[in-house]
Amino acid sequence: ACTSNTPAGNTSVKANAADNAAAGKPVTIGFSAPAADHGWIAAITANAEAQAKLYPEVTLRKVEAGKDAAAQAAALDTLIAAKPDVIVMLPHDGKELNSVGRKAMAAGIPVVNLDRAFPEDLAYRLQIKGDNYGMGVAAGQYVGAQLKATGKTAPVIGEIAGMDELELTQQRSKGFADALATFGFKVANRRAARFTADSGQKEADNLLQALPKLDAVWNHDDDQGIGVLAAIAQSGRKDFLLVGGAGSRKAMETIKADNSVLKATVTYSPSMASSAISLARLLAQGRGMGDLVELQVPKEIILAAETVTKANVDRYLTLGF
Amino acid sequence: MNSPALGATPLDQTAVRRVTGLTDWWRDDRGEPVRRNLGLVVVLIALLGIGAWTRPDIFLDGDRLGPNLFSILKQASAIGVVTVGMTFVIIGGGIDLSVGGLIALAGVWSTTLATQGFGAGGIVFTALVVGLGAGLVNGVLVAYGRLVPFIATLATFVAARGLAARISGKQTQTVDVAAINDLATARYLGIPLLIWILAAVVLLGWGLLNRTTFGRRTVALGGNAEAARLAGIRIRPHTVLLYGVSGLCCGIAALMLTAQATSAQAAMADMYELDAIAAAIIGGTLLTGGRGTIVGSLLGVLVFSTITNLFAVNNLPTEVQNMVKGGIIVAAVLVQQFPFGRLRRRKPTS
Amino acid sequence: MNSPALGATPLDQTAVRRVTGLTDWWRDDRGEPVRRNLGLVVVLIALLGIGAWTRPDIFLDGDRLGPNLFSILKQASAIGVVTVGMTFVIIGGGIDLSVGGLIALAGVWSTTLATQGFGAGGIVFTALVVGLGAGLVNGVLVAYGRLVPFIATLATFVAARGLAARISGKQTQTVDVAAINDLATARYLGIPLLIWILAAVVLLGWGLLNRTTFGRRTVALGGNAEAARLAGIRIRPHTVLLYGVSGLCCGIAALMLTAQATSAQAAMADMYELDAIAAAIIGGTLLTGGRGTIVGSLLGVLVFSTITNLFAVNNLPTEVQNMVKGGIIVAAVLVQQFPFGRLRRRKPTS
Amino acid sequence: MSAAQHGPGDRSALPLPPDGPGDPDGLLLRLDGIVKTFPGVRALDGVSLDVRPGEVHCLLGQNGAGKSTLIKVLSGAHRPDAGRIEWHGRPVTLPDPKAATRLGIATIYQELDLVADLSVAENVFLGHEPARFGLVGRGAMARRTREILDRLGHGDIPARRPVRRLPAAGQQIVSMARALSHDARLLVMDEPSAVLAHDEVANLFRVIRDLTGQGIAVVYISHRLDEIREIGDRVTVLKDGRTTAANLPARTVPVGDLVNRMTGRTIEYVFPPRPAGPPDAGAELLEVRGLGRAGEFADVSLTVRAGEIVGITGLVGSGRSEVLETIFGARRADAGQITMAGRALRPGSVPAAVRAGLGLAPEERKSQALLLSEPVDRNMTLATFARFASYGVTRSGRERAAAEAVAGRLGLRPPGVRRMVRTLSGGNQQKVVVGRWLLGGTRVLLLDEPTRGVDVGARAELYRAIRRLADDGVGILLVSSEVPEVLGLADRVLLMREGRVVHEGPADQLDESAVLSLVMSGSLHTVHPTTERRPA
Ligand SMILES: Nc1ncnc2c1ncn2[C@@H]1O[C@H](COP(=O)(O)OP(=O)(O)OP(=O)(O)O)[C@@H](O)[C@H]1O
Ligand SMILES: Nc1ncnc2c1ncn2[C@@H]1O[C@H](COP(=O)(O)OP(=O)(O)OP(=O)(O)O)[C@@H](O)[C@H]1O
Ligand SMILES: O[C@@H]1[C@@H](O)[C@H](O)OC[C@H]1O
Ligand SMILES: [Mg+2]
Ligand SMILES: [Mg+2]
Repeated sequence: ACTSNTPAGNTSVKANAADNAAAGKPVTIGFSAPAADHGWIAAITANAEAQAKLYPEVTLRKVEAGKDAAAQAAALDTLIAAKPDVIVMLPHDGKELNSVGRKAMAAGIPVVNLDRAFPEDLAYRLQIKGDNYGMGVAAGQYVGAQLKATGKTAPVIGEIAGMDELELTQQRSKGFADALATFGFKVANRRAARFTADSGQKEADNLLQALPKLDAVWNHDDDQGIGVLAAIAQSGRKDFLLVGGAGSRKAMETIKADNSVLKATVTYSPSMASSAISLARLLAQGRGMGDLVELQVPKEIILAAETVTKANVDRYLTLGF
Repeated sequence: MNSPALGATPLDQTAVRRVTGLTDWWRDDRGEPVRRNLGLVVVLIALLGIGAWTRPDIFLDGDRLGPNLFSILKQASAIGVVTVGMTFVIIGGGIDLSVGGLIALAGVWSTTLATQGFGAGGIVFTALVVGLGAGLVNGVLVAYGRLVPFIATLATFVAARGLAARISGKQTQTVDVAAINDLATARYLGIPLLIWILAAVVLLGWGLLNRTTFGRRTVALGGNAEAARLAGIRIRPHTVLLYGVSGLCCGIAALMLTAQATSAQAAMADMYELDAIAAAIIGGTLLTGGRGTIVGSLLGVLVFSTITNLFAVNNLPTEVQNMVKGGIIVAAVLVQQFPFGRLRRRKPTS
Repeated sequence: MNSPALGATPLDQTAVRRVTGLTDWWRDDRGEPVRRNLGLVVVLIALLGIGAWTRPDIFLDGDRLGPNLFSILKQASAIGVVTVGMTFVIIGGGIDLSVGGLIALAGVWSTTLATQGFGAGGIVFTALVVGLGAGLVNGVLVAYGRLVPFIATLATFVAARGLAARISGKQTQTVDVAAINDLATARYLGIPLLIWILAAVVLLGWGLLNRTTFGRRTVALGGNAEAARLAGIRIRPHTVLLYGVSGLCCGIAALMLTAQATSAQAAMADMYELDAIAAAIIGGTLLTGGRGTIVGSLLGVLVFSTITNLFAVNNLPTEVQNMVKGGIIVAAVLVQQFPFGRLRRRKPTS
Repeated sequence: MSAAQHGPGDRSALPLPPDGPGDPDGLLLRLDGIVKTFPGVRALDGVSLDVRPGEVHCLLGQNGAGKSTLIKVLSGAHRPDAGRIEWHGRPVTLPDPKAATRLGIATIYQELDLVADLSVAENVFLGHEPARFGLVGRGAMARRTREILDRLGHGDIPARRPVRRLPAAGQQIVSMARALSHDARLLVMDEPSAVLAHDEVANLFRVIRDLTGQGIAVVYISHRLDEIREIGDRVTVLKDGRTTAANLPARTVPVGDLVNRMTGRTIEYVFPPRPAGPPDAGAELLEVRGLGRAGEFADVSLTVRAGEIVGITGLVGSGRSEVLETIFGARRADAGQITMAGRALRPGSVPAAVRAGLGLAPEERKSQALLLSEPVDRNMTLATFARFASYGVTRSGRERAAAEAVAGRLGLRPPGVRRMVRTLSGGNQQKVVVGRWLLGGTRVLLLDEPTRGVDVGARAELYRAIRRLADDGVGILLVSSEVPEVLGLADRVLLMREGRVVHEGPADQLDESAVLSLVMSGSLHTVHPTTERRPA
């Protein structure tokens, strides 16, 4: 500690945020995300491009990730060879592409990793994740609270997950189950769809057959939710409540309209891509985040999964994809 | 008679007809498709039995059984239509790997905002035309480009999915034309329209295959292309038409799926090629062509969608589903073979 | 003029050999596989040409061309190994839809914490044994269960993926055994180990098919199973072995993929069945069996991975990639046929 | 069912219009300078042929001479590279089969070209089904099919049965019916009698006479010279793709003359001399006791000694092939036992039989014996390549040499053994099937219709080869529908009827008529529902 008696001396505070908007040195950002097979991924790429356009000094080099981890790895190899100032990527699978992350870092290119986590710290400079477990928790808490409120003691709860082979799907389901458990509730039937509307419709239809009586359903992904809602409408059943996931604009509009069983959705916003681009820019320019005291961008950011309901939907509409 | 009988002997015609006529017919080749199909019927009944045993509350309760059966049939409807088309192609000696892509293309193309502007008519028209058109492209590539069907249709498959993604901008296109979405809910005589459509396509397919020159020539083409050629059948145009039929079925299926999901997207109808081929083959269609039945294909589809339903109502986890599914498929085929196994002197590699 | 080719006396026999021998061989069917393969070589060169033209900075710059070619070959390595096995099965008159599932099963099983405990040896051993074992199961189902190969291997496919998911608890299992991960980086004589492995498998496969009784039996089996049977070939055991070979290749491929991804999971090797079959067929293997070459299959694999690489370095949007890919596949096959197309009077349905 | 009755469907019964205008010499068809080359082969090298209305014009030539190619040109299946075709004196082109049919040319091809899974009727009318708006008139089709089958003396073949269920001979009848279903002026028959036994041939000839009586011309191909004498009017001889003699009088021209023009040599049916010494000299190799299979044959007992040729003949469908296939383990016997050199054979196992030294040249070359897209040598060594190999590594060089030797002996043409079997003529394919078992290592050889479609010269050679094998101590069991062949070649003869052996005795104590009366008395009444006979 310093011996001076002036109080504020050794506390690090920062009055006015440094203006991150001010243009800095030109930056090339390499970007790679899996081929969009559904809305959410499409939104990731779209957001990244849009955000990059906001900065005149930023040029975005997009490399297509191809159909699987191997293809993406190869694509990233060529990207690394081109030596951009920073790389933003959403890996097919965090564990499978971990080594590529390390490679880039070793080549002196800071890596910003999105959504699907790398196991090793050495593989990234900054990691921005949605909170998959938290997403499930949020859904579970909302459902639990609602059903408790209506005095249900042993409610019948269904779940329509996303692609079952993705780890994030497992994390989401775990969060959901754990949260429900705190109410003494459990999932009666869980179907896994494939993030597409037609698979959502099919699995929802199956679920409705399996559970003649139903109190609540959580659907992991609003894109496949289009099909889920369709199936429910077609069955003519209204006797339960539906919670969505990820937070698409369409879902939010439906919640706002409040004319269906869909009462809420828990966010897992592709806006993380926009943030990733702006932070990547700062990283490349060696600048910190305006409102943080630190001189550098932090190492990890986990977005909170928020629960969007009719009450707060207006604030979130803009984030909907 | 002055010469040895080469088809059947007097004995065979009279006494045998009367005495062993049935068993005879039964054991001989004319009985064969029926035998296979009966095998599948048995399998179906067994599956429903499992349902009744595991979920009596659904399978033994009239009010619930009905809806559940309907949902099995509705889920079988789109893939069923595709399988009918696939059956024609395979019997004709080809294969169509492009169906999933064609459905996506037809579905997406017919639900762009522009198309939706023309209303239900425009959507239906577009879906059918796109499906048929793409199917004909397959046919031309195979018949005139001399491409192996497997490769030709694989190529159109990737191309079609790509084009679909391009058109939709990778977005899920929701349908706002009520008339279309209603297809999924409408009923006639209490039976869902989707099921009627399936029934109609199966019936037409059956007639086309068994009662028309087109159908009989399709069997000839797949059974012995050289014989067909020497009989003056114009193989190439016929081949083009075969793939056209399959494409048209994809167009119809696209509409059925779009209506159910009230939306279309480039990734829709995932794995349909595999499901359709598998259903046809389990239904007794010979992958090498020249042999197959529409009814068998239908039964094949029903077996698969019943299995899915059983898994759902019993809440099996995905991975267990798969493990069990593998077993059931094997069992199903064995059941088909069992009673007559001895008679079917078929080379192991067939 | 007097046609020597029909001459009977030994004298003009030799004359024929000398005069028409080569062109004859070249033009008639025996030359066909070689012609096809040459066609594919042309296609490959053309693709590299496109590379040089679109990305001279990579394809014309020695320092970067090398690594890029290596990355093409490395990507071809695992699927290449699988395709060799697939080629045997198809030539033998069968088909193996299970490869993707078998790879996943072998990959996951060999990378459980338990197995990793036994170190590199344990992992390699497990992968190979699991692959081989599962392959033999396929063979038994086909040869003795009399299941159509398409159905039998489809069943094991879903079952294997399910079991893999079960074992891995749907987690991606990371590998901490350095020796394994090193497989992906190790080099001999400057050439990546993965490429050596591919080369070795291709060489062995070629020898097995063309220089051993096993290979001859395989061709006979696929060409005319009944004739093979009446020639005293024990077709069932042989069928079992065929699928065993394919399974073993899957085990090897599983190791190669695991090393590259430093991890294994139930969903790995997605679509490998389709890629392998497509590569084999584009390489000239007859889907109906009895004909095919290992070299052709290898070339088929290389064509596909080169295409992928071109897309990557030019970073075309995926949907465009697919659209173009479809076109390239068609073009590739047409190129193969072009120079001699007139001669190949092959029934459109073949 | 006499040839007299003609139903309404039988339009070929209507009187012919007078020969078309502009053909002075009353020719129906004239071919001139027809050339057709295949990769590496000049199949037709300037062939000429003219056919008069109402005649039976026989085409004669060695295997590979070009007969089938010629008729494929005639039927629009092959396009000639050069040459002129005149129909009723007018030049025509035949771009495709339809064109030929439209002119009134109908063809029975050498290789059965039927669709296994279509019914008899559907095969007969394939391509010209009676239909309204694409809907097949099944009733009419079945009716007209029955009418045609009746004319062929086979009203017993059910019109709705899949042809797969018919025996080879039955299928041959169906392809004849198909040819008759067209309103033909010219009927081309490529070795129709090859799969027919004696009585069936008589039947065929009745039909042919009936047709020619109506002014319909017939081009008839066969390797059986006696047939040509019996049914033919004029003969044209092909050799190496060229016409070496045209329009010879079929009944009077000396046989030696024909053979000479075909082969350039002067052999006839010459059966190699039987060895002196008592026939039962050799040791018993194959012994069959009370062999039987439900519905096919019963209580068949026979022995084959080393160096002995045992012949079996009988009507089509008398069960001969079944017997051979059962001895060979390709079918499992219901009764009886089989021993090789005193050791019992494992029933129903071909590998066991092969290991014990048995070999079978099956009846249907395409479906049972050949790898059509593999070269000749690979086909010849199909049963023996393992023996050439060492430690599982094949020795292609040696195999080829061995194959070339056999090919030379059987006069395969073209002689090269690297040629794909598919491109060989029918008879040459048959040589490959038999040749496979001449490579040695076989102790008892089962031959089922070994000379089917093989030309006179090659036949003699084949007979000699078989006898040579016997002299080397191999036992031979020979099934043939050609009685003279059995009588001439075999030491001992078994006659089968309706799946039973009705006579056994030394060949030299039988003559053809005796055999026929033994075999024909009563006719075949067996159905074998389980045997699938796929069309070649
Ligand atoms: N598709 C083909 N490709 C190559 N060569 C062929 C083809 N068809 C026939 N040939 C050759 O043409 C020649 C004539 O064959 P063709 O079948 O006409 O003989 P053939 O007189 O009918 O003999 P057989 O009496 O054995 O039937 C033979 O050398 C044969 O190998
Ligand atoms: N008249 C018939 N009715 C029904 N099936 C028959 C008849 N004739 C023959 N077959 C079938 O065709 C086969 C021909 O009989 P098989 O070949 O065994 O006797 P074969 O004496 O060898 O006659 P082929 O000379 O035709 O071989 C029989 O096995 C049977 O399946
Ligand atoms: O693809 C996934 C998306 O669909 C889901 O909703 O959120 C996580 C993403 O990885
Ligand atoms: Mg011929
Ligand atoms: Mg026979």
